[in-house]
Amino acid sequence: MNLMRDFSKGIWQENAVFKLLLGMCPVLAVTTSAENGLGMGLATTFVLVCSNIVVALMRKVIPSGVRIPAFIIIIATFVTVVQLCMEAWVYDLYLALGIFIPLIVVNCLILGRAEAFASKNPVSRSAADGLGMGLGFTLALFMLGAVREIFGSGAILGFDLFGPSYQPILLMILPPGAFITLGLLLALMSRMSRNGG
Amino acid sequence: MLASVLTLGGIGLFAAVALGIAAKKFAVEIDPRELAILEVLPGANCGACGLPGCGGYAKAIVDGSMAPNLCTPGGSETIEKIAHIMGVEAISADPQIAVVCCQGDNSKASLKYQYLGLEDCNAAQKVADGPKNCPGGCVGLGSCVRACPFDAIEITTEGLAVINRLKCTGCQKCIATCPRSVIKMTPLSTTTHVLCNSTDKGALVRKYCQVGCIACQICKKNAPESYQIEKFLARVDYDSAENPEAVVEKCPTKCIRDFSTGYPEGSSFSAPSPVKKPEQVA
Amino acid sequence: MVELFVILVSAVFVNNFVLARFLGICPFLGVSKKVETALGMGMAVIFVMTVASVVTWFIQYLILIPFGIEYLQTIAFILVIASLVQLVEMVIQKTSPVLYQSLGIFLPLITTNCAVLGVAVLNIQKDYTFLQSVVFSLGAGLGFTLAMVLFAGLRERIDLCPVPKSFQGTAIALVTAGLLSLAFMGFAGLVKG
Amino acid sequence: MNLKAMNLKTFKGGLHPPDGKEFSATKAIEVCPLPEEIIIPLAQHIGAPAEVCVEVGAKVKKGTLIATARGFVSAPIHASTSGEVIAIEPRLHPMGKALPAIVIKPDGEDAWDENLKGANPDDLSGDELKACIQAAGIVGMGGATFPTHVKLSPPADKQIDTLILNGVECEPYLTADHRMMLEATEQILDGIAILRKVLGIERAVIGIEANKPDAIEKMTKEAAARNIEVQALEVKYPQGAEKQLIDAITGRQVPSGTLPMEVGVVVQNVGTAAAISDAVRLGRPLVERVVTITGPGIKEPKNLLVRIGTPLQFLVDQCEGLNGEPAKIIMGGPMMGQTQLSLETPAIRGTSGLLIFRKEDLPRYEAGPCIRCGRCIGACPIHLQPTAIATYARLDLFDEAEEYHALDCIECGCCTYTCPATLPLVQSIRYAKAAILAKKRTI
Amino acid sequence: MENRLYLSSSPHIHSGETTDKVMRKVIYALLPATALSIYFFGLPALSVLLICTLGCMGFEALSCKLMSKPLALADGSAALTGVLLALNMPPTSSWWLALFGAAIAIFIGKQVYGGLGYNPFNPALVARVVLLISFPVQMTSWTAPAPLGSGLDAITAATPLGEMKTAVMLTGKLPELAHSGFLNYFTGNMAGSLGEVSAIALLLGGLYLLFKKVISWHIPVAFIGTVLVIGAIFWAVSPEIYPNPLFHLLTGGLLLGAFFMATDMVTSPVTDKGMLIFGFGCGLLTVLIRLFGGYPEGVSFAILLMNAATPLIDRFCHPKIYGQTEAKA
Amino acid sequence: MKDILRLLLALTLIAGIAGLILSQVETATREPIKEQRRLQMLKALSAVLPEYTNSPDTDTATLENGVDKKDRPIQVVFYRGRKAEQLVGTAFKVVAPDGYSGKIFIMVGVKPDGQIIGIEILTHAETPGLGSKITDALFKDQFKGKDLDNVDWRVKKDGGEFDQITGATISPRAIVGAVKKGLEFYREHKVEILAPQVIPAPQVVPAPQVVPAPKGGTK
Ligand SMILES: Cc1cc2nc3c(=O)[nH]c(=O)nc-3n(C[C@H](O)[C@H](O)[C@H](O)COP(=O)(O)O)c2cc1C
Ligand SMILES: Cc1cc2nc3c(=O)[nH]c(=O)nc-3n(C[C@H](O)[C@H](O)[C@H](O)COP(=O)(O)O)c2cc1C
Ligand SMILES: Cc1cc2nc3c(=O)[nH]c(=O)nc-3n(C[C@H](O)[C@H](O)[C@H](O)COP(=O)(O)O)c2cc1C
Ligand SMILES: Cc1cc2nc3c(=O)[nH]c(=O)nc-3n(C[C@H](O)[C@H](O)[C@H](O)CO)c2cc1C
Ligand code: SF4
Ligand code: SF4
Ligand code: SF4
Ligand code: SF4
Ligand code: FES
Repeated sequence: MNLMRDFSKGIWQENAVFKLLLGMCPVLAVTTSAENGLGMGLATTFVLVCSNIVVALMRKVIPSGVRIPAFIIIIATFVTVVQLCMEAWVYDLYLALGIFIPLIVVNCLILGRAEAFASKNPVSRSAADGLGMGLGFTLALFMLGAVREIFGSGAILGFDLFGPSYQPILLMILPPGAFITLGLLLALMSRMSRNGG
Repeated sequence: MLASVLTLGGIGLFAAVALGIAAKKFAVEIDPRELAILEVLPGANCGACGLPGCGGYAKAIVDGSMAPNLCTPGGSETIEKIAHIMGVEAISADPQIAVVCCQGDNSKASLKYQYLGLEDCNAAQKVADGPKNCPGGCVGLGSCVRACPFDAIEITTEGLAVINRLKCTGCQKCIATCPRSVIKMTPLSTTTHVLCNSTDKGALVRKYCQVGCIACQICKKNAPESYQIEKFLARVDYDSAENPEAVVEKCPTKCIRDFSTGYPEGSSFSAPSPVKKPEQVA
Repeated sequence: MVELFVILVSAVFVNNFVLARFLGICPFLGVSKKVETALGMGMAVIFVMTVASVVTWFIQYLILIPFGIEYLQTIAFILVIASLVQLVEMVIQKTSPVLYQSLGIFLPLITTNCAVLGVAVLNIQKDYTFLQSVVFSLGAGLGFTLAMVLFAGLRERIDLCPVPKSFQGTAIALVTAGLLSLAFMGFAGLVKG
Repeated sequence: MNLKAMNLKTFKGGLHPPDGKEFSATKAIEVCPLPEEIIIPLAQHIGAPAEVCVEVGAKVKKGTLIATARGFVSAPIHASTSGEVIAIEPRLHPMGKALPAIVIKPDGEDAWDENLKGANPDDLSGDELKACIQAAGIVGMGGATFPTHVKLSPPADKQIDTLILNGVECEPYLTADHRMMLEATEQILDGIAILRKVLGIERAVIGIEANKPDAIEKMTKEAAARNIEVQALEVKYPQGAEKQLIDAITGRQVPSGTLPMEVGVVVQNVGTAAAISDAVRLGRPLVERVVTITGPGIKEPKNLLVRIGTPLQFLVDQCEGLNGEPAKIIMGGPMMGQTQLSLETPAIRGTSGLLIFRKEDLPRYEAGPCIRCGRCIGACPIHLQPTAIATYARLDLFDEAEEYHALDCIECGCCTYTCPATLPLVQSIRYAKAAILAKKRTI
Repeated sequence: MENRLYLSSSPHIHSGETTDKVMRKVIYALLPATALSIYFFGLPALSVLLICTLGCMGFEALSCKLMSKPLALADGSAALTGVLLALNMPPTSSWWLALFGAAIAIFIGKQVYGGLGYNPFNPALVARVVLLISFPVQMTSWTAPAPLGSGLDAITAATPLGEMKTAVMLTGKLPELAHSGFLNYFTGNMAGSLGEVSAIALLLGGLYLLFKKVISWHIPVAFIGTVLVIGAIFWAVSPEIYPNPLFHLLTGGLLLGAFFMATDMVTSPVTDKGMLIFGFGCGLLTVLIRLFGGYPEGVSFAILLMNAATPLIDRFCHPKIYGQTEAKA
Repeated sequence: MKDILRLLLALTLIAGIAGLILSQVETATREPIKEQRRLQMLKALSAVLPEYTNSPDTDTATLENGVDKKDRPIQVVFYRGRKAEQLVGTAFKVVAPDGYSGKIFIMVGVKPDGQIIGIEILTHAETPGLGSKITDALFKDQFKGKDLDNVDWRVKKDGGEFDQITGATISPRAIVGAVKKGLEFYREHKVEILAPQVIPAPQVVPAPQVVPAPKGGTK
């Protein structure tokens, strides 16, 4: 029961992007397409789950004075693992995500969860929390990527949607489009949640 | 492999040395609550609270300049813990809430003049002591609405301030701003109040307001324990054991209202479920 | 000389770190409610970025490459930056309480700021010489500060506006950031970077 | 007279509303007859209200002292006609509430108190002259009704070098000062001489707006002999406001939060000067003043010499009555005047005009959002940013409002007048000022 | 009679110059330019004008409804935004482009901030730049003028600024047109967006606004002056690559921008000093973008960038308050 | 003191362990990564070369073409495709420095006589949806079969024969110019380029240019 709650809260209630506004750089930068968003989200989720587990495992061992640097090392290790693995096996995505893969290290979401949750909770709950948060993050990235891709290139996951006569709104896949789209999405959600109660 | 272990180990060592010294240097005197809060904060230094770092936020909570619920990454748990550390203000057994003691809206109380200008009770009060003939009545321009941090007050369609009994927290901000002192603090457990604020004589009150207290003494006669008349105005004695509700129907001008049966007309608030008395709870 | 100038202009305007590259968005959104704070944060970032890029440049070329362990770049850089920031914080606190008041409070936030790590990584990726790295990180910091301060000014103004309920808070801030970034697109092609 | 040649001086900011003076500018001052009842409020000046010194039933003459000054910053009050005190009770005051007043039933003789004796100012010392002024209850007739003797007693460390006579009358519609300058030129100049003697200075300048060329001409002619300068000023509101007038004439700026004496200047209204002359030469206290009764709601606008305490309704009756149904009764001018609850209120010492608007004369606009046009900033004679102060005031951000110098606002109303969004700017600023001052007091 | 009396605090009169009258005057001032653009570009121009104006008004009404605010059409600002947006579009813009622009201007440019008076960026320019970036092909397809009744067909053509940019990029030299044809630029006989073509019509409108005191001289003078001065400096240094300052003045959107768009009071500083800085910034950025940037025309971006700086300018440019400095001494 | 020692130890240990783990992962991924990079290169090569049987990424010739701004010689690597020992084509990289937003890297494949087999865009930062159309087959295919003499090497807008992209003439212009220059270099140095492999090909696999994603659009 508890595990389920730890897991599910990250998906929506405490969604990292829509509710907590954490880790915004990759959110805005890589969501030019749904696929990129998905890839980045999953990479982050992986790091988040792994680091949560390890931090939870070691929470009794790490002296609190070096807590933060220790967490950073743990996170950075997993990031590097992800980086190397992506380069080895999903090279195209690796190229598309570019500099934002190493930057997962500084994604406030991961360090935040390590500190706020994993360092105080047992492994299973931390893993559930990480998974939930990560999937929520992924969901948000995917949604944002999908919206931007649909309007900005008239396609979704590479499939053409509207045919050649559609004029894609280039702005959507350019930097201003990222900010504006996320802003509009947030407003939409706030309106929905207000109407919904 | 060796190189990698050594390099990282070396950097780790360096970092630890740096931090060790930092730990020593940080032995500055800090409010223990600040440290405790820092402990429960996520430490992500993300800036979500609006301050650049968790440390600054902890300090701000302790010195009271910021609310304890601004740390979004920490979530509700963190907020609870902070509240715990800060020691929640002792909540009295029967909290007080604010009530607008006036029912003389534009349909029931007469105007001295038509007010033009800034939509604000305090500003209107400066023009010939306010547009209402009644010197104590609600001006209805909503200074209190703007002052209430909890969105608990509305102005009815007929121009009268009404306070939502479910939303009011008793912070008294409205009382501080009302130029006519027509808002009063009352115990949450009692729903019956005299909604008049005029200390004029009955005859005069009758001239300008249909729902004003005319000091006819009927309430006092029917429930002597509950009601006093002071300066031509009835007052509920909330400490008495008697039921003040009984008189509501008897008041000739209907200036006594039992909120459990509804709010003044023109209000969008719905009647809250009757509030139980503290002793009934026990 | 011209090349350095191009790097600088490009980093400040054309490829502004925040508005075009999306680095350092969290502090950009978080610490931009007041112009003074934004300025303080910007100054701190400029300082840390420059110092960090100097140190990481040496780490890359004196340690990682000679030992053939470039893959440790991420972890080494972030560790160094994190401890460096703390060290700087200490030193400042010790030596200049005044400076600490204006800069020090921002330092913890900078550790987890993508922009600092980003500039270090980009320096290496773009194969910049030492001098170029310094100029690039200076430009990046300046660009960050410029964006922050403009944005903070706008937000102070928006604070006084009757923004529709759904848009209040972050939504309107993001839309505004978008429009700011839109305006910055005017710099496109100003220098080829 | 060639206005171009007059070297018009002015200040920066301000504006020129249509002045509506044509209705009454050519009407000579008429003496207002005696009303049924005279209501003399005790609070008619800045400072402590006067203290009653007669009883109900007492017979008084015109000029008899009926209330004494309570303290230095206060002024005595005298009966404005002969008759009987029939009541001392709260009556509707121009402020909009009932305040203590002495009610006199005139006996119709309007006889001056025989004890009042005039003197030749040349025979009196400065201090004796000042005592005369104080005893006569002279207060500023420019509207603020500040006791004149206080103004004439600067602390020893303040060196006064210039006396400025305010003949600007920049408020639209009002023509009382204009008529005074034409019809009481001699008294005004005599008053100036007395003031100079009291202050012990030589330089005196009369400032007059260029839309009163006849007054400028007459004053210039008469003043030259007495070594008094006349300065024509650009037609602009609020040219008559003390600080703006000083700026225009001397080029000095009164530091924020201080009084004109800080820059060595004393400003007096021309009406005040005339009253001083009467007080000294004839020994007559301040019991009547010139009031302009005007506005589209009045059938026959006039300038009347009115006894203090005459009900407004009576003044209206002297002007052939109302022209349609009144919607706004304004005591004073349209920019600074105070709206009245009823025509029952009496004219008091500060009543320079009675202005009546009908509904169709009132501007009624829905206030829109500020479009940041900057007009209010351009119009503000103090160079404030009314839009910013008002915005902060609306949001109850008083610290910010104070930072934008809300307290320096002279409440001239130029900002509100000019705002295309028809925002109540000065109203908001007043609100902020009150809040800031309240906060200061509690700290 | 008691209750019919009005009481209020002073002042009791008003100038009568209200927001809607201000907006209406700006629309009047734009009439010559609009008329000329219809003359030069014919019916397509008229339809772009109508779609933008009606579109903006429609979206304004819609958003008022969505937010349950009172209808704000009467203030005329939406219509003005529509007209100005149309004047910033190519004459042949298709209907959906114009409509999309109107939606962006009103929703993203204005109403998300709370409507008239609150938007930090010029709504019409936000829309124009969004369109330019989103649909660069459509937004840079110009036609040569085919005056009404001349029987000419609309043929595609480049704007003088566009041609200049291309030529300089290609050959490193200015094209022929940068040295001649100034009379055509003056009357508006050149390719370009609806409203930027005729210098004389814009000047006429601008002077009307100045004369009517709707705008003050500070922004237009600082803006145009800066462009002329900096343009002249570059021109003096090497007249082969940098055009005559007159060319800067008469082609592109400089006059439209300086008189009608940079002067939008909502999005520009409120103080005189601030306006001078604002105008100077606009001018500087315009020249830099025109001469060195990726876009042939820089006026829109320059104004938007200075819009972004406006809160800061306002913050640091206060008028000198009467009696304030002495008080400190 | 003990505290500090504990800190030292913990952090050093954690960092050391991290180093250990990473070195293992690195070892495990070293080969696949190399392979990926090579594949990437081969993919580009096979797009511009006819069928070959050797591995062109090792059968190379390297020439110097001037120096860069840092005075380092610019090395141009020519990848030679052979079928049954017979040279069928040569591929080399050209750079168009004057793209709309920065450099465009292009792989060009030519038959031994200098006729283009095909071109491939390696990296670019042109505007998505506009300049980025240079990666469309429609655009790239028009280079097939062209050589220095059989076509006017300009875009149509400038009087040549290459189609530009509507609304984005600059990018095609840059590419046409760069490819033309490449062909000229090839013609001048044909002998050296086609000379049998003497020097063992330096293993300069160009590090993949990582382009920030929003501008990249490299797919
Ligand atoms: C509280 C107060 C104190 C004043 N004290 C002095 C004073 O000591 N000396 C003086 O010459 N004027 C004094 N004044 C008068 C002012 O200078 C000024 O003449 C008066 O407020 C009327 O100005 P106004 O009609 O422009 O508003 C005082 C005014 C006020 C309100
Ligand atoms: C906005 C404003 C306008 C004023 N206009 C006049 C005026 O037209 N004539 C005048 O005598 N006083 C005017 N005053 C009052 C003067 O500032 C000043 O109080 C007066 O001249 C002092 O003279 P007194 O004490 O003799 O009245 C105005 C004040 C303000 C604040
Ligand atoms: C937002 C934007 C992006 C552009 N990107 C490119 C580009 O990537 N490549 C390009 O050649 N032209 C690009 N252009 C267009 C150029 O500015 C220039 O107008 C065009 O290349 C001229 O070619 P044309 O003659 O086909 O119109 C862009 C224009 C805009 C407005
Ligand atoms: C002189 C003047 C210039 C204006 N310029 C513009 C403009 O360029 N673009 C626009 O959308 N609205 C303009 N407006 C209208 C109005 O101010 C604008 O819609 C507001 O920005 C909306 O809040 C202008 C208004 C005036 C009075
Ligand atoms: S209760 Fe007081 S503040 Fe509220 S509307 Fe009534 S008079 Fe105004
Ligand atoms: S201001 Fe405070 S006391 Fe008044 S209604 Fe609101 S919550 Fe209640
Ligand atoms: S009322 Fe105050 S703010 Fe307004 S113009 Fe006058 S002095 Fe300035
Ligand atoms: S005059 Fe009115 S609309 Fe103009 S800036 Fe001032 S407050 Fe705003
Ligand atoms: S994710 Fe970049 S600063 Fe937070």
